Amino acid sequence: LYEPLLSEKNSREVEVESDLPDDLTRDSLELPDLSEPELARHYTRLSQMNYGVESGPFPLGSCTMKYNPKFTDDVAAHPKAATHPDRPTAARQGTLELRYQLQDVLGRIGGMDAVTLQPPAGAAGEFTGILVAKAYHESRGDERSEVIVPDSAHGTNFATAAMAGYDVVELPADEDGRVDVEALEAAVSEETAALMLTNPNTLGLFERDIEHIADLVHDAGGLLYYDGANLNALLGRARPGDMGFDVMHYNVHKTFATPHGGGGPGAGPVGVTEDLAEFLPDPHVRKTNGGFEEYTPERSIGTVHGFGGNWQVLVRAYAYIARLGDAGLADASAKAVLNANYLASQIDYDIPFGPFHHEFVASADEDAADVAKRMLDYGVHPPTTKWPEAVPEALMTEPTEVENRRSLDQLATAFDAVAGEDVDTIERAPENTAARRIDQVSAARSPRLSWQALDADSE
Amino acid sequence: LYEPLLSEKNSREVEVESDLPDDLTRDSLELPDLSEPELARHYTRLSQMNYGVESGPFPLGSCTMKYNPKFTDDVAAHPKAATHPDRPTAARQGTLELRYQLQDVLGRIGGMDAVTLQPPAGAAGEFTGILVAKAYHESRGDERSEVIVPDSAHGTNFATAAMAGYDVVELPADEDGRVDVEALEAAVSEETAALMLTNPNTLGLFERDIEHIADLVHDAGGLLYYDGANLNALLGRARPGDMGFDVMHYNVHKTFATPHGGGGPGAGPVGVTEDLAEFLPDPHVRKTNGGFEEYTPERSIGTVHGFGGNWQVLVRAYAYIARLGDAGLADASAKAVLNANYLASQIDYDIPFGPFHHEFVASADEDAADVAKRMLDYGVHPPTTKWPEAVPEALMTEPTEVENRRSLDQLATAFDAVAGEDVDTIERAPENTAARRIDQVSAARSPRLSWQALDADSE
Amino acid sequence: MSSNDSRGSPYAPHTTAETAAMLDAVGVDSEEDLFDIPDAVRFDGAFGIPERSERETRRHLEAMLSRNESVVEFLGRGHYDHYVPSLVDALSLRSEFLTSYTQYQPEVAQGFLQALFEYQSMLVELTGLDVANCSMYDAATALGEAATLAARVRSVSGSVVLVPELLHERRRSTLENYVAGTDLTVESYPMADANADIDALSDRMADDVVMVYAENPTVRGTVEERLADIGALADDHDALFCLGTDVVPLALLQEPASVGADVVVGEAASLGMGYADGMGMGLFACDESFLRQVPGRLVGASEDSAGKRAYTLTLQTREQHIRRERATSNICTNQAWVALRTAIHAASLGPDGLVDLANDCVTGARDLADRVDSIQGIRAPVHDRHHVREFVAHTDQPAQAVASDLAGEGFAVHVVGEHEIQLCTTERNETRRDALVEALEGVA
Amino acid sequence: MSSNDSRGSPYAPHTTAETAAMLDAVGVDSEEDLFDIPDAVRFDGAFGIPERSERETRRHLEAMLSRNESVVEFLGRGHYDHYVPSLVDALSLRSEFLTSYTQYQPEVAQGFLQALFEYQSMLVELTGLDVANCSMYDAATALGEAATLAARVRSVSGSVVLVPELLHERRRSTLENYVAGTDLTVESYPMADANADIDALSDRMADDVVMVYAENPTVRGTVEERLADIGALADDHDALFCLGTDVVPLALLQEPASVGADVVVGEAASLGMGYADGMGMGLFACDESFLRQVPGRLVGASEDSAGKRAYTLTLQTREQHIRRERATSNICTNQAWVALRTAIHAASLGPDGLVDLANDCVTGARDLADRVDSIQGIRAPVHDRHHVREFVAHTDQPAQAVASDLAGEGFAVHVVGEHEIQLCTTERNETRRDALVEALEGVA
Repeated sequence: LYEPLLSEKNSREVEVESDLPDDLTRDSLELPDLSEPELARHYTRLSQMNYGVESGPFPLGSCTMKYNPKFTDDVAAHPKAATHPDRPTAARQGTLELRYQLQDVLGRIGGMDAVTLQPPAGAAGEFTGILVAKAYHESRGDERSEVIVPDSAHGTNFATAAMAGYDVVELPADEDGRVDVEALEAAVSEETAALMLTNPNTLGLFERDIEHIADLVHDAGGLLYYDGANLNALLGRARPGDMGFDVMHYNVHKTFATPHGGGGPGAGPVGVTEDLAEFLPDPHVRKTNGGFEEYTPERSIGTVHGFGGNWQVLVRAYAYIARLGDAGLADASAKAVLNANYLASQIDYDIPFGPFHHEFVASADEDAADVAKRMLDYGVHPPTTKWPEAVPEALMTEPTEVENRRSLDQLATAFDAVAGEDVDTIERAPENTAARRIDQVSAARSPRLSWQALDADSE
Repeated sequence: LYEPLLSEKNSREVEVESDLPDDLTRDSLELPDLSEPELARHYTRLSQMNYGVESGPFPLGSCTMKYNPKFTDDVAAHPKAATHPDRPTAARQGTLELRYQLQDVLGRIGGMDAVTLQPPAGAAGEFTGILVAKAYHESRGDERSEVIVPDSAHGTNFATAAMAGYDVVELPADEDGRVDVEALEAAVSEETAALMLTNPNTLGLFERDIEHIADLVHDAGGLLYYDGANLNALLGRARPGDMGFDVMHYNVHKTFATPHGGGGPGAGPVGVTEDLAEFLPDPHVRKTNGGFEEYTPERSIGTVHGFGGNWQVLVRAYAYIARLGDAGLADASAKAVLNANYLASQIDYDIPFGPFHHEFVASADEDAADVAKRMLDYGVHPPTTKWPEAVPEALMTEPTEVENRRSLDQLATAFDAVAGEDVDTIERAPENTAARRIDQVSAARSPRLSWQALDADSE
Repeated sequence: MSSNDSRGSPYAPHTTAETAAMLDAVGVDSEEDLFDIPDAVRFDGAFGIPERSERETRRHLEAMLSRNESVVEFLGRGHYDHYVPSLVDALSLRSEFLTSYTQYQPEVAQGFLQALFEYQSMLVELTGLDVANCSMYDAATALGEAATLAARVRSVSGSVVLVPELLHERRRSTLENYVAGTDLTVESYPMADANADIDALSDRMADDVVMVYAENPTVRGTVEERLADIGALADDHDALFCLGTDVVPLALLQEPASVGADVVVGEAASLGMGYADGMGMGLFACDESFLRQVPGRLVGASEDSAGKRAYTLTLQTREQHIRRERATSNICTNQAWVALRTAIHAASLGPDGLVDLANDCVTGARDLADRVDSIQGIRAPVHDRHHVREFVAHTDQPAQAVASDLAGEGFAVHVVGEHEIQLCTTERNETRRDALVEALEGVA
Repeated sequence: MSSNDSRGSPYAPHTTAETAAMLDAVGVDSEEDLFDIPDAVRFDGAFGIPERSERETRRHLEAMLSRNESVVEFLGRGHYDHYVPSLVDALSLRSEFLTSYTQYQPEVAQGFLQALFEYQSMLVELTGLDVANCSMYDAATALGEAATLAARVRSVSGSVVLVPELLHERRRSTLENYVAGTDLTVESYPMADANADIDALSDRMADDVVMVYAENPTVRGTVEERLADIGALADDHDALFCLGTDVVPLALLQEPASVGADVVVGEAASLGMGYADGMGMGLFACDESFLRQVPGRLVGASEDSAGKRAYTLTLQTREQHIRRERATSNICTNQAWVALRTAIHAASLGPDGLVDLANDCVTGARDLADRVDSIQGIRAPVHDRHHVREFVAHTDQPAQAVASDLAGEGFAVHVVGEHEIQLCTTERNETRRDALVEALEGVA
């Protein structure tokens, strides 16, 4: 399977002419020039070279690769959803109501008092949340310089804290894989702006000492930030707000089944407690007498997106939540956790930490990246590899609730088949895929990031 | 690639309960019972096991396998197109106007005075056309018993004439592959109700004597029927009405690019000259003062479909015609004919008859069906095989206008590669397809037409 | 302005240079040289159809379609609107399904063939008969095919097809056309309160009858209660019993095989399509003994040369490619894609969902009839029967006037008699039942 | 009523029996036993969100969305509506593209990777710069990232980002937030008639400036005529020149590389998306020298072990997975699917189509401005410049009153000053220009 580039099929350079003065326009433009049938075949072929969640199990740990219900696409494509944000308030009551309702249900699900929908991705949500925390501290004349992050946390937590201008204090785990409370005690100080935590953590473990942790941070004047990446484990059973978290983001493209679409778009709404609500981004939606309107929170941090974030993604997320309701959401979590535990029970790998929830981290005997490549040959997608580092050669596995027993068994078969194979076989893998093992080193060493670069290279 | 049946994945028998008396209801019902993610994967997998025109060239002769423009799907799915035919006339003016416009443009394209859109397929169009011809003769007290059909005609022509109660008179071709005029002279009589003709014929040849042929039939009191299967060769260059045809059907799923969708639905509108218009099916659409309405033609044959035919297909056909206009339609024919001639010039096969238009019939040295199977291994779809019989081991090839030179060259490469291969290789083919050569004989000898039959078989 | 490349047809990919090179390879100067058309029949006029961009074409058609007014339809009589899950569109619109192709090369068409095999199997389950084909055009043409099948397989000397007196006029007319080329004639038997009048039917039965047709539900929405009796009568006279039905109530009502049906025809697009100005899909199932007489395409299971299960069109000796004028029917292009949609819809409902939907058709019609009956000047249902989706109501006012007034209020109903309207309700108009009742109160 | 199987979540496929067997295999009695949550933080309340069927959910949302009134929008200011060919939906909605996955295993993601590589290449062509990433969230966040890139690569000691006085307030605010954690400060430079005031900018330039930002077209729709001068000024002071633009006019206007742009940011979803309540997609391109400082994902060409060309995410050492707090940005999830749509839309237009579209943006705005200018009480355009899609008009009446009156007539326009409205026109509202002019005549 190989498909030439659009530029290799037919490209054409045209002279650019216009009524504008020549010095304000370019001379020429070269772009692919193909008919609709040719393009349809091109992109259909490209589509066939992808493995997605509708191809089979996709247990990428910490990514919550759920099936995306089709009806949410139809709702997002509704003509009445295609409006400009600057139309008069009276003419966009539908949009505002949907935004308000989503703010509301997310608040209820997370135990938060106010939710902004503006951040266009999880990392953008983190950034927004930390900016809100920073604004909160600053509003109290409280300049703090540090954010504490467990060493097993998502890389975005570190990057976010740094982007916001904080020093990152890395927190080791205890031998059970959870926050080392003594280390935390040593780490918190009046410089602590926030502790960023995922719960269950990236090993799938619930932080049992969460109340104590919250007290430690709060007593030092810090805030507790909840990374929503693993919220799918807790729906209807525990809420970040009830655990003492002050700020959180939701990954709607994980927990609420909106499509990632090859890396995005997502959405990262941020929930906060009442004390922090006045710092949320501008605008926020509130109810009025008989309608809905946007307003600027009193001490808003300003904006984090050019408009209101990834609207179509938000529509899908609300549609998903409205479809499932309390019972469906709770069952989704139950089945996600059941699936992870069932799959774990069926594979011959060591899983050092537990009890885990919606994901587990198995340890491979060989290089985990090689194991993953070899799993591709068995027609399934492998787990996330080599992370978190607490587990040697980690295979971080999150099947989500959408798999049935048969596909979990298929996954287990792939795991175990690879476990029994010799290193040579594994290092040669994959052999049954559209592309064989791809040379990452040379890709990075001599980057060719466009067809122009390929052309230059071949000249 | 193999996908279990729905029933093999999960099936469930439920007791049927209702408020109705028990003796009016069934006891139980067993059907597949699967969740949306499971079904999405099932049908996605099934979709991947098909070769369609968006996979590559699809030169199935006499089928005109065009690319189906995507926007026509969107128009057909417009919410305002989803109405019930029995709503009041005033409330369905949009539907009626579209039907009227399509009647009108089809009439202009074919040179016909009136067009009915009711027949849901080409063969249904033939049947309708022959019924109209029959009604015409009968209205004149003229009972006729025969329909003349060239031996190279589509099988549906024979079946249609028989269904309508006519004896079929088979007409041999002359050595040039066209209607043998002398044989026709001998065949026509006062029993001749109609001559059914395709022009260009199934060899791609234009019937140069068409005026003379028309005179012969008309002089005997018969009618001339035009099978629209090959209309794609003539758009804007010749019209059946101008050639003397009295009745014709249009295959909109061929000429006007509506999707066949795995065998249908299609639509087979029927055009007639003024004299025959009063016999068309009920209802017909006409213009009124400021609007459109349905009416029953004075001597209508009645209905040939439960409602107005395949509406969504008709919408797509009108959309296609409205998009292309005169120039686009004429160019489509020109490119279809160019493509056939170019492809023919690039392959090492004997093509006994010419000059051909949008399709040609090559002669294979080996069994044409085997050649076709082997072509599959080269990643293209083969032509229609073994028909028409005038050409030994016929490969009836119609690339349509949607192929570019590169894909025609790809086709030619496949043709020529197979031509050079030994019989064993060809008979073993295909080897690179989802399924290998399928046993047709046993399928027909012990038919298993449902999963129930498979189950019974394995018990 | 940059000038567009001189492309003609938007879906012909040829660049100017490509066209020139191809003409060169063929050895002609221009495309026109390739047309072997005598001057006398050359067309040198114009159709007068303007070329439009995609955007302009959509605007043109959508403006036209928008002239369909927004009315709430309580319409049925053979064409029904059920909610089609988004999954059906998402899957059936995949270009591997909705594109140009047929399964003449089964090795590269296994997916669609399997889907049609599964459709056939679900219809076998629903009808209880042995064989279902992979689609007919619609219920009316399927009935026509059933009659000609009866003519081919008749073991009696007769030539009469008996149909119910209450039968959609278009269904009857289509049937008449299908038998126009045969010796068959169509006669109707009386009905009593919108069910077959068994006594009258019994009186009429004789050896000249080749087929008895009955419907369940009937065109007036009633459940036919005498199916087994009809089946027995047909059987007694060696006539075929053909049952007409609809795929949704089929899930709930008596299994056709259990009442002696030899052939089942009807509408199957009630699952998968919704309203489409009458576009439908005919189901056709029959007893195994008629296998070689079945019209239309059949998908069968076989094996490939590697011994794996594989699917293929089969028994094609029945079709026109092979038998020409001796074919069982002229049907070639069918409604395969609609059958795919029906199958996906049925599968996404599952057995519970489909039975629930059928039950809702019963309770919805009953509840609406009860409410309509309480309106001054209206009596409903006219027939003292169980109903599916629809029922006839008697109006003291002329029915046409009531319907016109309702149209003015934005509702569409059928007029089926001078003082009879017919109302059809499903989950698609359930939220508008209150408004309909209110409107009826105002106009009745 | 048949009872539904006790399935909980509609997208969890477990049958009751399957769940029981799996619990058994795990060795617990119930799902609840698997949750290791201390009682004190257990949630035993309810969200109060009812469960709905798919049909009910659609009805719920569509009823809500329908409360968006039907108004004709002449709105722009960074969010534009162009006709999106049906092909874009048909291809981008294929579930192989619109589903859950990322390209962490490139061997099974070659298709999307190639599509993104092609997107990057088209942006390279349009900008003339060496490198384009595969998407940012939107134009505003892309500008924020450009500023932090400038801070990382600065060869000067400064810390000031200069932005135009006329800049969308939300774009500026987002930029301020992006630099909140750095030493950077944002200052504006004056504009003259909606172009950069080059003299003033020249006066302001000093070694403390790390980046100069300009837009073409500007937020008021004007073509910026002094780009080369701005580029030269930035160059003279070793500051980065960051140009903000939009993918459609980019096809027509001066190539950013030709005016010395080091970084190009802007909106690319103007192709592929249309109005979506502000959802967009940020383009980001830059000089090769900044390659290792580029935020976001990059797709590169490489080879697989069989020697075939293959694509992969590359230079990931810039990203958070590897560098954590030393990453160039925290961006991880991006707008890849929108980039796919933009690429398909661009490819389906081709070079001619895209240039034509850009030209239409110029002529459409000019023609509408001319007509609006002829209305008593309005002067347009306010700025004596060339415009793309949009322009500002001066109203003798208070602008808010004019806009409100227009809203009453079904038109939406921007209010950008006490006596200034802004109108944006594309092919999507072209058929309503007459009506707008007429309405304006009535209210101005």
